[in-house]
Amino acid sequence: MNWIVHQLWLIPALPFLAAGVLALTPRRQRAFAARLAISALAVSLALSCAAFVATLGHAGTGTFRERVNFTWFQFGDQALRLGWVLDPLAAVMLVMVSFVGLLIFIYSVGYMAHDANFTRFFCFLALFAGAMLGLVIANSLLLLFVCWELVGLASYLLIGFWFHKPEAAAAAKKAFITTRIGDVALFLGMLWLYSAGGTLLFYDAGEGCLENAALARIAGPSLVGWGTLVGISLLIFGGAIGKSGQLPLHVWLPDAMEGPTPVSALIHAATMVAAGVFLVARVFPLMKPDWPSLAGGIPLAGTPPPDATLAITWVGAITAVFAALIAVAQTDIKRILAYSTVSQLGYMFLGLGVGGVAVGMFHLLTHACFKALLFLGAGSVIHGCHDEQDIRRMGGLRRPMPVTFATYAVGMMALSGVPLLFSGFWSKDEILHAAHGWAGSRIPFYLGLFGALLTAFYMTRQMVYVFFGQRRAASTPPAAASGIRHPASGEPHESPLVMTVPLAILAVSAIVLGFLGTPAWPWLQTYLGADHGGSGGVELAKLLTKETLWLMAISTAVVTAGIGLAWRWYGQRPITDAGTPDPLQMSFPAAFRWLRQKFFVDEFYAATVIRAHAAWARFSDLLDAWLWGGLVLAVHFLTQGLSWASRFFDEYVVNLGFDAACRRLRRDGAFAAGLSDGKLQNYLRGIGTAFACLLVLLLWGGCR
Amino acid sequence: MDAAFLIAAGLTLAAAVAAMSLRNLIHCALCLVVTFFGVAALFLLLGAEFVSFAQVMVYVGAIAILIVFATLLTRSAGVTGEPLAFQPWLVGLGIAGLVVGAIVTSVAGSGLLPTESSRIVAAAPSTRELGEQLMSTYVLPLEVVGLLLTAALIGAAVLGLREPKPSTPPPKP
Amino acid sequence: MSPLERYLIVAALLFGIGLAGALTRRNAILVLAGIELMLTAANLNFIAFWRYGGHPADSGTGIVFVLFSIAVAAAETAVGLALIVTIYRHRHSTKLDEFDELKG
Amino acid sequence: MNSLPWLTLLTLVPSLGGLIVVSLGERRAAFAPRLGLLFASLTLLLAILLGTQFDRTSGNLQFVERHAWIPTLAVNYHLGVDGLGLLMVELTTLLVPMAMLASARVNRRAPLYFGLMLFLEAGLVGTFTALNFFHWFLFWELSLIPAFFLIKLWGGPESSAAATQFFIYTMVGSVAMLLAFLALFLAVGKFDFLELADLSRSGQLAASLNLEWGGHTVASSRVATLIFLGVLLGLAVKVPLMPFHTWLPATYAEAPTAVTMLLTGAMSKMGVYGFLRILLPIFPAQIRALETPLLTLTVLTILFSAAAAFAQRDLKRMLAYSSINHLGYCLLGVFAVARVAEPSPRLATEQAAALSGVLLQMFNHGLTAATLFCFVGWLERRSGGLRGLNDFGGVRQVAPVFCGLMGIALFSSLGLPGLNGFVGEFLIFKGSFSPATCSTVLSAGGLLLTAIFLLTLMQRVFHGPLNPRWTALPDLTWRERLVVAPAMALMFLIGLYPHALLSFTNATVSQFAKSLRAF
Repeated sequence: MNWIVHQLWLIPALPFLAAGVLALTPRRQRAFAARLAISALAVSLALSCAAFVATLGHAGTGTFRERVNFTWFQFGDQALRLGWVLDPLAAVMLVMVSFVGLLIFIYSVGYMAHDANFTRFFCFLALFAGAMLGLVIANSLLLLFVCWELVGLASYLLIGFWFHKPEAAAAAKKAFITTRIGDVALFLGMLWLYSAGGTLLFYDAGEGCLENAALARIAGPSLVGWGTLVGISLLIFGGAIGKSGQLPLHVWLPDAMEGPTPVSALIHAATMVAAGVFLVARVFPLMKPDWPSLAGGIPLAGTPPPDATLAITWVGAITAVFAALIAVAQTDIKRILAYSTVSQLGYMFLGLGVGGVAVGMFHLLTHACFKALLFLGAGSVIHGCHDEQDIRRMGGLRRPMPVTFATYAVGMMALSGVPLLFSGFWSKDEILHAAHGWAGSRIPFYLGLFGALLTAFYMTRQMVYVFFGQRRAASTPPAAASGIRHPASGEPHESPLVMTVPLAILAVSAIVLGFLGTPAWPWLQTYLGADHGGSGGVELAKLLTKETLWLMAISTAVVTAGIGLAWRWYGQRPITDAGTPDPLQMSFPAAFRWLRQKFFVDEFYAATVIRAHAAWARFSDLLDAWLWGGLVLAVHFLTQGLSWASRFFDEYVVNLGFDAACRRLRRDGAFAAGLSDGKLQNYLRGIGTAFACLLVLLLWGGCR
Repeated sequence: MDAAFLIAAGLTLAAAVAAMSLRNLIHCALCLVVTFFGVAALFLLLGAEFVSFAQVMVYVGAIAILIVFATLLTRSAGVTGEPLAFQPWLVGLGIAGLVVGAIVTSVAGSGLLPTESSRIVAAAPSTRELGEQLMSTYVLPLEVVGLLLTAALIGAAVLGLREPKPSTPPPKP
Repeated sequence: MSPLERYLIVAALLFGIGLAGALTRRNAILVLAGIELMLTAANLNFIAFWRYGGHPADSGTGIVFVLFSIAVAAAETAVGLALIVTIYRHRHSTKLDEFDELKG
Repeated sequence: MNSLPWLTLLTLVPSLGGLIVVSLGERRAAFAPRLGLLFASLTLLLAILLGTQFDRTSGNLQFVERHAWIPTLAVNYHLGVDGLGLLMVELTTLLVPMAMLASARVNRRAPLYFGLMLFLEAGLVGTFTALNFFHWFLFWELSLIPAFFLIKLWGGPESSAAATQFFIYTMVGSVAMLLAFLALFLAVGKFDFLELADLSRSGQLAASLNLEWGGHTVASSRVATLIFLGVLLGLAVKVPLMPFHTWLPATYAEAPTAVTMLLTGAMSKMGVYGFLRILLPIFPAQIRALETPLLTLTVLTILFSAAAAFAQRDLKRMLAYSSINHLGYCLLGVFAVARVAEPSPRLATEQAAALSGVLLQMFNHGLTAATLFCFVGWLERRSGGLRGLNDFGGVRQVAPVFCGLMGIALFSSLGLPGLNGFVGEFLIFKGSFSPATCSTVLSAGGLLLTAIFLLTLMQRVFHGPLNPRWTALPDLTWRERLVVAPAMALMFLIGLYPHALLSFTNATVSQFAKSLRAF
């Protein structure tokens, strides 16, 4: 086993350690903080590269997969084991995360230079990176979940980094809670998997839950078992939905723009949202079990029953279009990118659903590069425009910010899928190709095409708004404009080198990365273990098959159409005033309103889920106060009533009766005492009378 | 009905009435003496000489004299203008009358009394016999009576002793 | 009227007179005297029954009884008069209706 | 085994300390905090020594002391701890010094205050070590009395009513429990928990519970159920289980902070401890028979309390509801454990997981909730008595250390992996999932609701623009940081290396699970 496998834990541990140290570092140690975080991640990157190289050596001889498992703790006489795994999937993610992360770290030094909480920022960044790296190497769903939650925590801390802004605080909360909805699903899926499969380790010498033995144990020779498998998969996918901002849990992602821009870049490119896609890729054997190998003893073998990829595909495809539509009408530079991310994540899930791990991961990797590029570029723009985020008040930035413009253009073209040269084209084409060949339905394919059109459209719109035309900063913004807090002041300027160099590096990789997975040389696919039937070498012939060419032509046409439409609407008549309504708005006011308001999803949630929760909370409180409290009160009053009744009985019945008897006795006694008045002769009279009466009685009564 | 009886009875009753009704206590005491003599005469008529003399000695000689002394000691002898009787005295008389009436009626109407024909006059026991009986048959009652008399004597003596001067003046009634 | 009845009636009258005196007179001494009369009346009854009672066997019972009775009467008078004198010493009165210390 | 009577010493030291501190009087009141702390620390030291002497490989009761006391009533002085008892003893002895330090400024009748705290500690330790119902119940009630006076005399404006409510509520439960145990005693003539459990296991207990009533023979199972319900009531009030929980928010809110720390940290554990020590071993069949209603109540407890916490505007009440919620998880684990009847190796794993989880959760909740209340107390002290959710805002700007540390505690309460809360909850859910799937799934909703209200708390108090009222709010002092430092360290330790705690309980858990399955 390679030495790097044993030392793999160092990759996440170093950033974690840096985060721990920085948490205890005084605020004024700014340089130290930046240096520590960056060097920790740099070492991680180096180790990741080493790991990556280690996996390369075995590329030809089947899938490289090494793991180290260890006991975390014991409960009763059972052991709970965790572990890490090094396989191509992990290796490539490691390199991507640490690479993009490192660039973002470096960029942050410039971007956050003036922030008071600089040290804290790097602490959180390091935590974020560490958690993500840990998630990548996890060989246990539990460890993955742990890191998954830490990623959530870090995103919470970073989105709410400017916590004094109420929007940021609210956005952080929203992000955490929305993703936690998914997390609960993932948690339940994990529990189910644990109880059904008996282990949470992914790979454990044939006994891991992603290996056939365990899968067969879960699925069993029945449809019920198959249902269990699909149920677990769907729950785990639920976690991915939350984390990767898919419908219907996408609402947090645009709001997460409240964090500093490097954070947005980190979240959208390398870490948080990628985690969901990575999770699905990691547990893909669970999502799409190998039917024949499991169905060995199943009588109803034949066409495999539907599995979780069906849901993944549809969710992905719908999200891709849905988010792209919203992105068309946004005016905040970061929000456009945010919705673009949601849309692209939809593509990734679509790719995972229809084409498997390699397809989805390819797009994840390329997207990570160009989305990081775009976000950092947007950050550079914002930085250069003095914290201006509204694209309507930018314009003409081409000249003052040439480097940013150039790199941004590369990113935009990669995202739009401009043919041949840019990575986005290849990875998106790969997805469309797979969708075209999908057995289930042709609709995801068309949705994907439509999404590509929209992507090209909104990215062009954004480019035109930001970089072309003329500056519109001076004019007053429309009243409806959102997200504007810092009016621009002064002239825009190019960002310092510490920010532009990462941009340049990312731009290069945004172009180069695409060539790792072209149909002609599907290296990445082979590396990730997808079966393409190719030899692994360069085969130009593959590129020239009829189907591939046809698809490439269609997607080229679509992209051209998107760019052309946008150029016709926005580019030809430069918008001169920030207050001018959007041309699209003038053409389709009703539809535009829906898009601008993001299909009213937030409002819908506010009216349903949030209100329901508030009502439920109030109901619980009232239940406490009235029903339970009332019951207690009722018991209280009942007891009190009983006491009153008993007191009443005592005082007015028993006591009163007794008193009456006593008083009567006393009165009669007084009367009797009055009779004996102390006068001797009265007594004597009594005796005499009595004697006489007695005698008379005797005489009459006849005592014979 | 012989004259002796009538005279004795009449004297006795008349003296008794006088004793109970006269205003002056000394007179009352004297009339009481006459009454006792009358009773003693009646005892003689009934053949109980010893009792008759005992009656004279005790009642006339001791009791009547005691009453006179008490009257003098309590200075009730003088005739005062205050009412004699306990109010309402008519009730007292009525009650007394009722009692007499009841007794007389019962005596008169009783069929249990021995008739004259069944009268057996036993020979009155001589004083000697009486003394023997007292010393034999009735010795225990005699002793008790002796005791009683002693107790009465001591009691009267104690009561009659002049008490030490009370520290506080006697409360006015 | 038999001799017995005569005596009995005299005794009853004597008793009644004594009683009337005891009931009506205010002076304690006279009340005591009335009581003496009533006792005497009882003695008379004893002797009358002794004489005419028709029980020859017990020759001395009636007489002895009366003797005892006289003794008791004497004792009673002695104590009673002593009491009266004592009371008088305290209250300077022998009027019975002025004494009601023992009332309830 | 050591011949020293460790457990007796553990109860004796705080009792004696309490007596001494109380007798200080007003003139030497200044010594009371220090002396009280001294005795509490002494107890903690004893407890730690106890932990080092504890044989982790044995699931049996250790440090057993057994002397005949009142033989005619089958009352023995019987003490002993296993992993469960040890954990609780350690928790209690840890929390008491912490609470004392957190309540440094007692102006009125300090000797009485600290003395009562020590008495409370003695009662708690006694409860966690007693194995005979007689003195167990004695300690159970003894812990109530100091708590009552602590709440009443040093609490908030409504404290008198709250204390009375607390007292009466728990008293009603205790009376029911006492009656139940008397019934048991009349039937079998035993008070000892272990002997009763043995009887129950061999079926003799059920056989001897025959009751003649007016010529009718009442089925013994019905009698057993009745007895079970009596004990359940006593324990359910303490935990508390819905709907016997209404005393808790008022009490926690009105009690002085340090007392709330002990109430939630240690006293609420008495209930769960009772479930584990008494109900599970003696009445497994009855729990099984009433499984569905009990689980329903538990789920309702979890969901309602989490939701009700969201509706609160008083931080202490909010945390009080969160406490109910967290202990609901413990009960979920307990009832799930009881549900496993047949001996299958897979379910044995689940049982071990749930039991371990419950134990861990008890300790964790004690630690976390006490720390949280401690923080709220400090906040209250700084703000001059304000502790409303909307009274603050932006506190993190002026008191970053405070917010950072309290944030850690909040996330621990929320069940964030890496901190202590997660491991316990995970194990409970893992252990409950198979035996009680439906309840577990519903309860998982509680995890979400908890996150919502805790984050809302952070948002309203820590974040947002700084409320101009609190620009001069001081951050944590060094002394305060030192007070919570051990708790913080433990949170991380348990979160990252749960074995540190679980190694004490593993043998106990295995044995416990085995004995349960032996039915």
